[in-house]
Amino acid sequence: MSYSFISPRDEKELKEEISAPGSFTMSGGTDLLVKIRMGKISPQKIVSTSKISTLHFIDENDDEIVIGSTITHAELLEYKPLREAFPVLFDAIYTIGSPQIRNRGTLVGNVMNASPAGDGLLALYLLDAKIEISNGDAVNIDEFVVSPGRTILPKGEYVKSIHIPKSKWDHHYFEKVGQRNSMTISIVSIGWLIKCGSEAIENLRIAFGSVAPTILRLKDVEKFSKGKKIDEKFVHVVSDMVKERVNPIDDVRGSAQYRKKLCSNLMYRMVEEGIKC
Amino acid sequence: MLVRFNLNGEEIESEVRDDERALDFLRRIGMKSVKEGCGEGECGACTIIVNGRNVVSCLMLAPELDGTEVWTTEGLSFKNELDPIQKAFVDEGAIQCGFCTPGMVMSAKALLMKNPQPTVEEIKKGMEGNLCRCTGYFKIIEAVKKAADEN
Amino acid sequence: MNVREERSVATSLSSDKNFDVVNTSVEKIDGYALVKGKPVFTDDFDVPDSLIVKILRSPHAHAIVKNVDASKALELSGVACVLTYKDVPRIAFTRAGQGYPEPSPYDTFVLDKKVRYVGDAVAIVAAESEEIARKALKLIKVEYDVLDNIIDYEHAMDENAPIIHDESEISGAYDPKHNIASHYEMHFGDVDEELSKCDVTTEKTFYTPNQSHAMMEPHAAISYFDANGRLTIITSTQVPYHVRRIIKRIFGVESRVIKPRIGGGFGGKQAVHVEAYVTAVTLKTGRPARCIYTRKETMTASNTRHAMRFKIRVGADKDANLRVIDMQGLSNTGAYGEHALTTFMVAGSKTLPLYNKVNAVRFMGDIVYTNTESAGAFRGYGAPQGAFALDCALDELAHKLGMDPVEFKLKNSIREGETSPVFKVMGEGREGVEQIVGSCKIEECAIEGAKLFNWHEKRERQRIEGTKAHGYGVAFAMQGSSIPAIDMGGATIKMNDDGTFNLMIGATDLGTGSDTILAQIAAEALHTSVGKFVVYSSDTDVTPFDKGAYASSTTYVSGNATKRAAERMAREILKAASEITGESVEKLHLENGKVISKSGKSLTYSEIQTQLFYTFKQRQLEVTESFVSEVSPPPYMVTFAEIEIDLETGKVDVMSMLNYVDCGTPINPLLARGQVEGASSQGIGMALYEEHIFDKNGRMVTDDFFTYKVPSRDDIKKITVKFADSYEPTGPFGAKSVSEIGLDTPGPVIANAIFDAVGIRVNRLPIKSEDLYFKLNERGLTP
Amino acid sequence: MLSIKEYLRPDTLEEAYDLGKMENTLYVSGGLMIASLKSSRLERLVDLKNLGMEEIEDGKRVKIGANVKLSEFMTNPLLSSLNHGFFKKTMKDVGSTQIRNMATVGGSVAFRLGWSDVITALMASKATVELYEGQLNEVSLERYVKEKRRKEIVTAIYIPKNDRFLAFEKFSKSTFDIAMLNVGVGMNIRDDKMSDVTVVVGSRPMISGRIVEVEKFLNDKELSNSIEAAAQLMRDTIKVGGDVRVKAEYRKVLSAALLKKAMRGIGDES
Amino acid sequence: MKVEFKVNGKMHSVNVEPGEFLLETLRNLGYKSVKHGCDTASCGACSVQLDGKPVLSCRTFTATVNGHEIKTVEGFSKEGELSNIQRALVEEGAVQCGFCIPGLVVTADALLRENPSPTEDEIKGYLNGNLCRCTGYESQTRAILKVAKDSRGEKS
Repeated sequence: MSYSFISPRDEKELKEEISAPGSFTMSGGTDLLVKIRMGKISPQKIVSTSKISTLHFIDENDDEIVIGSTITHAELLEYKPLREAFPVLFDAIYTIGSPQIRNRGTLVGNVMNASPAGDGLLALYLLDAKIEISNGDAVNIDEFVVSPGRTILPKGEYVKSIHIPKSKWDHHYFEKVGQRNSMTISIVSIGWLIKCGSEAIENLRIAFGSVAPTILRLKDVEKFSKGKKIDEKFVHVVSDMVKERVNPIDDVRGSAQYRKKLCSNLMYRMVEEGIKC
Repeated sequence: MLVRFNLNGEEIESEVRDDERALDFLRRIGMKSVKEGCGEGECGACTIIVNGRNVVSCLMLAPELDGTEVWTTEGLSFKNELDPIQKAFVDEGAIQCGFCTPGMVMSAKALLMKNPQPTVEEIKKGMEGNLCRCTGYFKIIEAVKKAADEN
Repeated sequence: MNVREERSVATSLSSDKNFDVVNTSVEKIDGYALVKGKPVFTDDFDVPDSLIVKILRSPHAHAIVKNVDASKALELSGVACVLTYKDVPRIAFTRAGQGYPEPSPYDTFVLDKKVRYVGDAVAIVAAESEEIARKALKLIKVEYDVLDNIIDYEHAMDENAPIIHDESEISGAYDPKHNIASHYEMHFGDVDEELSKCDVTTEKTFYTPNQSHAMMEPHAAISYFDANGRLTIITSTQVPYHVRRIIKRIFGVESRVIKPRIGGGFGGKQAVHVEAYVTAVTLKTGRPARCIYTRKETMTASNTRHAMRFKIRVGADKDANLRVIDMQGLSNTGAYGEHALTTFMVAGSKTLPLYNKVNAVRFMGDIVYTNTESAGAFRGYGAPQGAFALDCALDELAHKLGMDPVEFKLKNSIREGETSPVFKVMGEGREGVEQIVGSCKIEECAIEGAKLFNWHEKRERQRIEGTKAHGYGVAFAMQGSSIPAIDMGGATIKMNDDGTFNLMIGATDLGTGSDTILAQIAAEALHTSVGKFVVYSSDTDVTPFDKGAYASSTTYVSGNATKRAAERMAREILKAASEITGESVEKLHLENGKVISKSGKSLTYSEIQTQLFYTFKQRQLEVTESFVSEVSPPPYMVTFAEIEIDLETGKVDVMSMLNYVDCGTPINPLLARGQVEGASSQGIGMALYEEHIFDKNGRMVTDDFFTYKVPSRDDIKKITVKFADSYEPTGPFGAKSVSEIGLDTPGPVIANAIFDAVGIRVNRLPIKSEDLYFKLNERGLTP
Repeated sequence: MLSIKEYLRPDTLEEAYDLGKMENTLYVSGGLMIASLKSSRLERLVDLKNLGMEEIEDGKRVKIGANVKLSEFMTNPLLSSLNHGFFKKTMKDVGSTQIRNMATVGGSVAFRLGWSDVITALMASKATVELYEGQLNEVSLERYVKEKRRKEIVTAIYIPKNDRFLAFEKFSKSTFDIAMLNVGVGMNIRDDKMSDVTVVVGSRPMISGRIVEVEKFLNDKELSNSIEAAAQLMRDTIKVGGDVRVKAEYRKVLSAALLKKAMRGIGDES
Repeated sequence: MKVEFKVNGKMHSVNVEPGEFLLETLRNLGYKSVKHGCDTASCGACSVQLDGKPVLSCRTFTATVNGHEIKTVEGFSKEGELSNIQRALVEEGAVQCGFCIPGLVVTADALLRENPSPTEDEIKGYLNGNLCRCTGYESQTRAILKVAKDSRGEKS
């Protein structure tokens, strides 16, 4: 476990450093260092982005909020416009780790980690976020993340920022089911966004964490829901749909069967939350 | 590599290894209040305050300390005079074995710096990254509350 | 086999006493650590984050500190604090570590606005490093109002002499306005009348110098708040409990005092020296503070022996009966009255009872302040000073009577079963105690010693041959064993299930080997071996109280306390064994680490304690006992010496010295012998080499080992030690003290031998070859 | 620790000499004396150790490199046998084992200490000093200690190889002490008749020097019957001073006494 | 300045001040057996062996030991086992306070290597620079004589 550490001052230098073989980019380090410790990766070089001022920003305009790659969870939580624009993202981040982790970890780190259980990631799926890559590409989040721990980020490139388009929603929901309240990785997480029409759902987005190799957006459920009224019957139907579509595995945190049951049960939160749509 | 930073109010300049954790380095230079409990950011015993925020020093590399302002529990008390948080921990019986206490104190300190009058819920949330196996947390919450009340 | 348990052949068993462990030369229990150079001394302890403490010292012998400007020093990066008299409590105290209430005057402050000798403390500097601290010292500007001084103690009481202690807070001093720290007088009988009736008298004035202890380890202390905020002081001290008490008096703070191994003390560490300075810094900064004196500080700013002058008059009748002793003394206590009265009294109380057949005795004098380094306790504690005058005077009297001095001194000296009124009249700082001498083998010492030394044969020899003269001298001495009715020692013994015992003692081993001999005493009483004892000494928070290492008391007082504790432990073991086995205590006895019953059963100590821990009437066997003596049984010693004088230069060499000692049972003959050899060597130093020279401003010129010559290996020719077959009934297994007495005789025995060689009565120590040469020259004895 | 700025270890004599010319600079050979200097002005030490100067060369005279340790006088077969074993015997009285293992012959000479035993003994043997002052020069030890020079580097000592008898006497308070006075005597002696006499007295407290009057008096006389008169002459003519350790008058006594001892020693030996 | 040297067989590479003495360096490195007893090269408590010869570490510039070998008393005994001279010193009661002992051990060891059968006078002469204030030297001399005798096979 011996590696060198470098903290470039600008993006040019960053780019040079990360193209070297064996180099790993670190933003918060909260996951990377654990992985090194567990022997999952053996970097020759760690390149920290933390001192690059051009990556440390949050921009807001009428259409979107752009989050620079070194912005920590804690900074996001303290950024009022984010809470107003994307409460579901706020709620998701709020459950991440602990103050200590949130003070170090970044949303981009969460994306790069590409964990099926990524709480922030789930919110980004719901919000149709785009990842801006250093080569100029902007990629939808669900295309950016490929599988656990893997993204399409080309070698030698880095994530500059996350773009989250603004959109209006009447209801938002995030919940993670874990073994305990704090410092936990979800057994299953769920999030949705609902826009109500006059009598029925105008638009719905729904996503689950920890039930598939990546965050799972259930687009057909979303389509199905359009124009439906939220009531017991509706929930009964979609919970069955959900059960069929999620594809969890057995692991130390929970069995596949349990997870499936959880997912369908969590749909009843829509009724419990008293959403009238 | 050489790092320069402010530790407990004093400018420090020291040679560190690239792959040394901040936890190991701080202990090496005598900050024994910084405890290793788990080594993976789970327990918070190694909590320190960096630039006003509490972080776990086990998930931070020593070179990253460069240019920062760091506080450990050693920096909180002068002579035998305790910081109000430390005093509250003692008064409220929030210390049993004491191993988690330095990390607890630093998290409480960071919390109160940001939020001088936290609610009980906010205290719980603020302290959620610090495990304690002895107390059941009640006295710790009370201690932080007391320190906040005396602020 | 454990080497520590090896029995030495060099033992001299008392005929009627059958010892197993006592009276054998077991190896010193700390010997291995010391010979390996393990980090066991104060300076070897690294306390992280320590500030380095240095003391700014006065360049003037007597001055008012008008102003201390430390601003420049404080600007220096790394300087934590500079303390002056304004920053420390103004509490008068005495540095002397003695019993309480202290007989020494309260005339000292941690820092004062007046300095009273060159080296007196002016400011305390604490910095991050030694180098910064030294730089800071140089940056402190002190304005002094220089006063007239007194360097020569014979002028301390002159009219118009400057007053050294004019502060209002002083207490306990006799007449400070006349620079008299203390005064003492006693007499019985009428000395003038007795003198007038004597057929032979002699009168002479004798001087002894202010010798330096020159222990190899300089003074050192480290203080810090422990994790719980308790002030902890690691210090090279002989008196941890007195240090704790005095620190509390000065600063009002409770503390724990830990004594690690001590690199020699000889009385020099029977006082608070460094402890107050580090404490002041730790209290001020909250940080650990360490102060290691330089050799120069150890020489100039700690303690010396009290220089004394005695005008002595002695007289005898024509039958060689000594009838009268009159000693009028003057003692130099230096700038502060540490041990002022007590050392002076010991000059009488530990010499006069030796000649108990006199009709009249007077002992009186003043102890005066001067602007020199404070005197203090030093091995012998006044007795060497008194003995030099008394023994030399008696030697001269014997000469006048035409009598062999061995015969004359022996004829008039005390015997077993006798007493001396002096015992009762003179104690230490107050009245003494009556005592009948329970053991005194001075006859064996003198008669057998003379044989061994070939005294009579040697006295027949030609004294002057060519450029060399040879002389043969004898000196008699006594000392005491503890300060009776004042000093207490304690011992705690705890039995463990692995068969070991913890022996916890406040007694302070400063190289003497007391940890070892106390373990021997405990092992003897508990019928086991020294190797079974794990000894802890001394830690005021852990070990029971003990007065400390001084006054020849450890073997006797702490030894008796240990013996009592061990004997009680033995009873506890028997009781427990009786409960376990169901056999009555009367049928059980201890043998070789076991309880053995008459029925043949046996239980080891380990088995007993294991049962007591886990299965049977559960408890740990632990006892604490203490001891305070009602008497102070004197050891006795007769020393014979052969000296050679180079008539061309006046140089004196001690060719051989025989010490015949009655110290009761030597608990450890090898270590006891080491005590006598070491004391003799220090006495030779005092007699021949060790001299302090002051310049006219009172600065000590001989402030290092380069200029202050303690004897080196080649200077010590031959020292032989013999122990008399003696048993002190009140001592632990018959023991008395042995540590100090060896220093009482070298001065007089060398002076007496010089007289024997060339007929010149030297009356001043050290004997300088220069002075002796010119005396020889006057008498036409130089070639 | 000495607060100095630089410790330099030059490899050549020229380099060392150039460095030595800098302000507040001293040469180090054994280092014993330097360490006790308390000068706050000292900034730089120039170590002469890398310059070699450790040779002991036999010839008409014996060359002893300046960096040769005093202990070599006791162990080196050549040095310890010179002048009937004189140096072996004498060096026993100088310092201690440790000090002799550290002190160099060059340093002992270059420091020109008043109480130097080494200078007295070497002077009695009529040693000369080789110096580097931009070039190599050689002067007698007597002249060397008298003359003020600056920044010279002592490179070697030459001891003439001859059959002279030498004796050294030192008087000190204790055995591990500097001399109150020391005396070195050297001479040729044949049938009790003395010639080529050197008489050196050091630690007066002034530095060692020859006592020419006594030397003149002794030349061509018989040793056994000249001792007393020489001693008397010594006492009468020698210039001594007093200091805190000893008065001038006693130094005179010592000069006579030590001369007698030295002469008796030579008498016994020859 | 950087200096490299061996202590008891272990290589050390340290940065030292130009005016630093070996005594300070060794104690900083943890060789606490090396004692500071005086400031005047008078007591011998700081003696160490430099390339086998006893010298005073208080007067040796650390800069000069570059490439040399030092031995302190820490290098004399394995755990639980003493060298002959150490054993003899304990057996003869030559260790009182013990402060001078480390310096004495390294010096006596050198003596016995140079001269395995020293006389009493030779011992005194060789060790004259090692002051001891406790023992009066007699026991220390006895210990060295004993080692010499034992090494000649004359068991005492």
